[in-house]
Amino acid sequence: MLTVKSVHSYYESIHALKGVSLHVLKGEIVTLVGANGAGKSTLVKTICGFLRPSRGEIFFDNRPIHILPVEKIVELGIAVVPEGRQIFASLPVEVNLEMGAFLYRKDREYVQKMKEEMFERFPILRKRRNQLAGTLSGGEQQMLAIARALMSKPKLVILDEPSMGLAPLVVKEVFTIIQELRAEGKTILLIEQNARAALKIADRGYVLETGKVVLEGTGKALLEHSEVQRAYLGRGTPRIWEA
Amino acid sequence: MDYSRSEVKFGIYLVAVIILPFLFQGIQPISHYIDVMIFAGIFALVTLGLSLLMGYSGQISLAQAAFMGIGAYSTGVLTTLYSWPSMAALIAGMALTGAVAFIVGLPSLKLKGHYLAMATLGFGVIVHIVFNEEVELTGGPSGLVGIDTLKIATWRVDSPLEWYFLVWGLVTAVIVFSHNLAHSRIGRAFLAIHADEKAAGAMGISVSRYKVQVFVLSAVLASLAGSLYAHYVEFISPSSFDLLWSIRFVLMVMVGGMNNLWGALFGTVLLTFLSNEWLHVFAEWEMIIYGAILLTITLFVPEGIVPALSKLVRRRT
Amino acid sequence: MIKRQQEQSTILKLEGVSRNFGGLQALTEVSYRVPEGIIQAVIGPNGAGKTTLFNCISGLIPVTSGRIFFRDTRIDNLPAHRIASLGISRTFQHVALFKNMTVLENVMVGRHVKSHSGFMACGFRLPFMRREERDIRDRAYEFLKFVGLEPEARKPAGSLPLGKQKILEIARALATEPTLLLLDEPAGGLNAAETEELGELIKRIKNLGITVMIVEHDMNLVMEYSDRILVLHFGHVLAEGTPSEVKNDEKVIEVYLGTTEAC
Amino acid sequence: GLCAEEAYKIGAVFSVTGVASFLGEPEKKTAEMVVDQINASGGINGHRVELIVYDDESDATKATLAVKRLIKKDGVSVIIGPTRSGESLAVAPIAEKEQVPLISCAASYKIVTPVEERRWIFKTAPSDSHAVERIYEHMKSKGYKKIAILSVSTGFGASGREELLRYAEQYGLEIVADERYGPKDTDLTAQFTKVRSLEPDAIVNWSIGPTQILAVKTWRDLGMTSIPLYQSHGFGSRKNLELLGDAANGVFFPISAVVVGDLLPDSHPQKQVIMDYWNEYRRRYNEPVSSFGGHAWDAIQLAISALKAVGPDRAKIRDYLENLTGFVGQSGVFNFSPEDHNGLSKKDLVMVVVRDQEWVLAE
Amino acid sequence: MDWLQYLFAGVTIGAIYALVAIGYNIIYNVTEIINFAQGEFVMLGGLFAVFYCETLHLPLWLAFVGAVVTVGFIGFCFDRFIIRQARNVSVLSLIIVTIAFSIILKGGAMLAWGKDPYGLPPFTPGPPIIIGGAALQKQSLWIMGIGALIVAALSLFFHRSYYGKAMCACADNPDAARMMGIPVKKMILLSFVLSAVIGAAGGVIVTPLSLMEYDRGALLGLKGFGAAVLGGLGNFWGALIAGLILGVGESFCAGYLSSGYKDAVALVVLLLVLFVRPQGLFGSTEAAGVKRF
Ligand SMILES: Nc1ncnc2c1ncn2[C@@H]1O[C@H](COP(=O)(O)OP(=O)(O)OP(=O)(O)O)[C@@H](O)[C@H]1O
Ligand SMILES: Nc1ncnc2c1ncn2[C@@H]1O[C@H](COP(=O)(O)OP(=O)(O)OP(=O)(O)O)[C@@H](O)[C@H]1O
Ligand SMILES: [Mg+2]
Ligand SMILES: [Mg+2]
Repeated sequence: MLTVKSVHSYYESIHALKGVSLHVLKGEIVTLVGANGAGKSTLVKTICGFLRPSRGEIFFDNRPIHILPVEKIVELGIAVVPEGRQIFASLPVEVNLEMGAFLYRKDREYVQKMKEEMFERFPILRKRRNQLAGTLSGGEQQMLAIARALMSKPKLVILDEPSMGLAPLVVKEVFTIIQELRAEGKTILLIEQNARAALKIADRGYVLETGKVVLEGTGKALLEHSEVQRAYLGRGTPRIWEA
Repeated sequence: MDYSRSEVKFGIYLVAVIILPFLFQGIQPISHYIDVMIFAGIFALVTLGLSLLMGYSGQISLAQAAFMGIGAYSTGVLTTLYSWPSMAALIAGMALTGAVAFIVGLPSLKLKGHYLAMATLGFGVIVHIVFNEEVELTGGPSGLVGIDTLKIATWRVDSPLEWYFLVWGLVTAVIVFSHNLAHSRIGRAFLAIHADEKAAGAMGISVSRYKVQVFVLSAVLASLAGSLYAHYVEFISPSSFDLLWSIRFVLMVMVGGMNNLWGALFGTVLLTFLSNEWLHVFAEWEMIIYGAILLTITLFVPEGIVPALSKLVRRRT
Repeated sequence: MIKRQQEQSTILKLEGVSRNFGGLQALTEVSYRVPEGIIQAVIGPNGAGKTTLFNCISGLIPVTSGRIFFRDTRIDNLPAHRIASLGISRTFQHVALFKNMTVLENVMVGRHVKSHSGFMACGFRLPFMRREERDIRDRAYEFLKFVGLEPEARKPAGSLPLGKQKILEIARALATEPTLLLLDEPAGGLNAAETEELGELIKRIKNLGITVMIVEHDMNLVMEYSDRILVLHFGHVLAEGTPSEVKNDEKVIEVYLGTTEAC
Repeated sequence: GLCAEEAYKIGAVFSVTGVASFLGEPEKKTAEMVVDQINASGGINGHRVELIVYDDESDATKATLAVKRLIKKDGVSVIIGPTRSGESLAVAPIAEKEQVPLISCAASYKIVTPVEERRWIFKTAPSDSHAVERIYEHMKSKGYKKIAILSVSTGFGASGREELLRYAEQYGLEIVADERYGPKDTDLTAQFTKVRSLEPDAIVNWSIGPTQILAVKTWRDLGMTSIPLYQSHGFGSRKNLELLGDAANGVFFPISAVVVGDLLPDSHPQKQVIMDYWNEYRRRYNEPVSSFGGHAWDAIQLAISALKAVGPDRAKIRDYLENLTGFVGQSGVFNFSPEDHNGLSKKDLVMVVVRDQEWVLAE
Repeated sequence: MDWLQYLFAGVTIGAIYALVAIGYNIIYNVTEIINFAQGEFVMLGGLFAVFYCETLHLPLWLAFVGAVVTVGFIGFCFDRFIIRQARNVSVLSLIIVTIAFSIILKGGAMLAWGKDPYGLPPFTPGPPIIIGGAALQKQSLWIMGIGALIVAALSLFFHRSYYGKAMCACADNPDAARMMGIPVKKMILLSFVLSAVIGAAGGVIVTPLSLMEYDRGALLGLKGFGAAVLGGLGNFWGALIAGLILGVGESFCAGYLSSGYKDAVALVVLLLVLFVRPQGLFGSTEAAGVKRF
């Protein structure tokens, strides 16, 4: 579904991605782990068109997308929960959600239905529906960013650290949603600092280090890999809310 | 290392400032450039202050021409109507301008972005109207005549060369002062306020105090420039201190490079020469060409000419 | 760095602190005492009012009613910069660095409250100011070294990856030499290994004699490192106690932690 | 033969752009026309005349620099302009200090007084006081007692207002309203409404540019035509009549003879000079002359006649001008003297009134 | 009934200020830029109408349409060929770009039309209507009517329609907007065309009353900016009400206080309002807290 072929990206003179290749098959959950500054968010920005790769190609549904502008890429069916949330701070929560379904703006009923669905999943958002998104608490904003991305029924969802700032119960909810999405046949690229939980639900995973893929394998294999354990899973105290 | 680079820059500047007037005087077709440079220097006093305000602490002011006008009219009125010595009038003007800036700045600087622009703009227009309407004091729109040249103790600043060195001496002093300020805890506080007022407050920086202080500083510098202007031209009228001039000062700062003192200086000299000298040949087309140059600069070197140039130089070396 | 002697007196006292936003009660009558020298965690569901509480303590927003005492000084009516100079420093949930300044300069700004040169001294580079400036720089380096960001000193703060930006915020807050440090979700954006390093860093900070208040959703960090926990729920105090007490509190499990069964 | 001798240089500073551009534009055109004519007819004693025109953009700083440039870089023998009083006052000290004769085209009497401080400065435009006295004379003859004045807040308006206030008593007039407005104001209803409520015998409006047209429209729209409206001498442009149509009927104003050349009797001393200017200007630019162009004509002709008589020496030109009498120009017959560097009197203005989209001499 | 006369004059001029303010608001809502060329659009609207009507002898309504379309096209070019060329440029730089463009437009108008003022025949000829002893120009009715209509339409569009909300999202966070599939560039283009069109319409309807010449734009732009800020940036009803407050205030001040100080009094009031309500009369406090500009 998504194929990234030896992509290089730069921030002016900083070489942030140094030939990253990976692929995500239809209906898979693929997890990307990596230390701080490894280039995970940079990869997301490159896939959805905010950064032009200086070399390499990206295909989505067999179409080259590294030459398309952001809004065209999104139209193909990719939705993103970006790092730093990027909500519309001066607009009410409800309008933020509506904007998530911009591509379906003609279909009033659909928008209404999806909004209801999101309010069901994140009840706190219903309570705050008329509040300006910029005044939400950090976790509420994160929920809004996730809900907004799901409004457009995308084929591929890219989540950049979705659990950041969320309370344990809500993190659990988010992981449930991710698994439900897969059950619906959607494809997911998940970036998580909470690597253990992320790898556990993943079909496959990649490890990114200073702009390069250094390891790849099934979720389970990576979980058991000693380097991964040492570098990303910590001392191995299991999280209380993890099964 | 960083410091030595700025010392080199300063050295080049100093040599240029000292040599230029003699160069100009020697070459007949540009002998009057010294007069243009005097104006550029006077304006540079305004824009250096504005650069501290805009580039460092991130506040915009469209009232600088008004502050310059308060200085100029203090000098004009006090020396002609009340026969004050020029230095006393100059200092009184600076004090008055500082006080006015303080009173206006306190509530205004709580505003953000366009609202701050509107507030300072509004204040500038009000001052301009007062200059126009208080005919008894200011001479109204016809202006104030009969201002004598500047006298410092027994020195009567008379010849262009004397004016040049007086003005550019002051500019140099202001550059040194501002440069030092910018590279100190206070300069960092300005930058912090610019970047994030909340975080700056949490670091113990009194945001409103510093904003007002730098506003007052820039106003006082503008006032000084105004007094010099009045003495140099020996005539002032409200139209020299209207909104258009405030906008021009902002343009000078932006074109040269906002967060860079050299940028403000360069932008001032460049735009002064462009609009007073070099564009004359285009006659009717002058306005369009001026606009097009501004447009090109802001589009292609939005960070300003000086930062763009120094980036280029750094990449080469 | 200075080591303060440990004592079990109260460093921060909240008395019936409330804060409304329009019709919304973000904090309702919160009363609490924070003993000096401990790591005090504040947890609670999203929107419980934790950040709001920190904002009230640090003076970023005023309280609607109630009183806050820092040692014996009433601080709920003081502006943020006054509170900072009294010795309360903080980090932000959304990183609030001075993005275009370098990492080192960010920390140097933190030294603001500990330096005094005025406009004139700075403008004329008086000898006093030069000495102070050198001192600011040296001390800032020390703090960078303390958190391990020394190699990045010359980079613009905005170009650091998120995790390092969070650490930098801690360094900047430490540079004000606070006696009370408020950390708002410092582990957000850090992976498990990095979070453990952060835990150690917080411990070292505590060992300097600084009281640390920390808002965090990473329960490993909270349970392992904090001495006491305050649980907020819809602006009310839901529970308080030691980690083991809170961990087993029914109400806390229900609204916040969730049960440990599989999902 | 023209190239043989060195050219005589005349400098000019006009407000070709900016708020006063409608004054500076005809001035520049006129000056260029006159110089071309002179050069076509062989120049001055074999010397070509070189005219160097700078635009001050209605801005004092620019005017200052332009004059300095003319003196230092271009080395001109004499300067004509600037267009407006403000700029003229700003550059007068420079010409004085550098000892270069300057013939301003602006109105304010301050430009040439006090004469001791203005030894090198002359001006060709009639002073506002001349126009004011002419209007007041007319009012007095009609027996008006109470008048209202309106003025624009520019140098022109302020200076006119000052004179209106100064001379009122002398002509037995009481000023019941003294209203002002900005040069770019889009609406004068409030000012005229206030004036209407005070029931004056006559109204004087002192402005130039679009506001003088607005004033007439407002006066008519508010039904105030029973109160006679006087305008300043700045009203004398055909464009105003075109824009206003019948609305302007009944408006009085004093004007230089130049604008009403065709109405003058053949015996009028200026008739010939004016008609020559008219014909040439219309041929060249296909538009009617204005009084402002006339000021520039006078200034440039004065400069040329001085160059003709005494050559390019600055001091000699000054002395020549100061003692020149009986010079027939567009604005009147100039009689300069060491005490009077304007050389005109109120008699040089004629009073006209608008009838059927034309102006005619008022009795 | 002088006060009635002042009121008529004030409402008329206030409606013009409001039309200019609305132009600012449209572009501000989509980009956070204050477009200082807005006053120039008004000036061009008037002058192009003069061109079509007087020079080409088209009927007045056709001249109106022609002027509006022409200026709309200028707005289109401004965005397409200038604003869009600016990459990674701060809002402040873009504002400078609009100032530069306004200088060019003004210079161009000067070359094309010269410096004389021009007039247009009123839309409905005939003497003013006399109400209670005060004269009301028929043209004033046109101005008020068109002003109110435009405000109502825009207010509905931006606050009710999906498309309008999406336009606001562009200003708030253009990157996120693109991430939602919103064609940000098209939205910005639309905003420039729309505000040029509205500015031009304002210019055409005011020319019969107060004439138009090449450098009239700046002052109208300034007053319009005042109205936009006073009403709260981005708020259309706010702009209308603030425009009327400024217009009526000026008129009464000129009538009862001092005609010379009328602008100053209006500005002092504006400043005092801002000091008490930093987000303008009708701007929301909350939104001001989260907005950058
Ligand atoms: N805007 C920027 N300008 C310059 N450099 C940047 C910028 N953003 C990121 N970088 C650099 O690019 C590299 C990759 O950063 P990126 O944000 O992709 O990391 P990440 O893996 O997402 O880290 P994190 O876990 O902290 O989110 C880092 O070295 C970072 O310093
Ligand atoms: N300026 C504001 N206007 C209106 N409501 C606000 C404002 N700031 C915060 N709130 C609301 O107050 C509540 C408490 O917010 P706060 O940021 O303190 O939560 P928190 O406990 O820090 O949550 P999180 O864990 O998600 O960061 C939230 O529901 C939020 O929506
Ligand atoms: Mg990242
Ligand atoms: Mg929070």
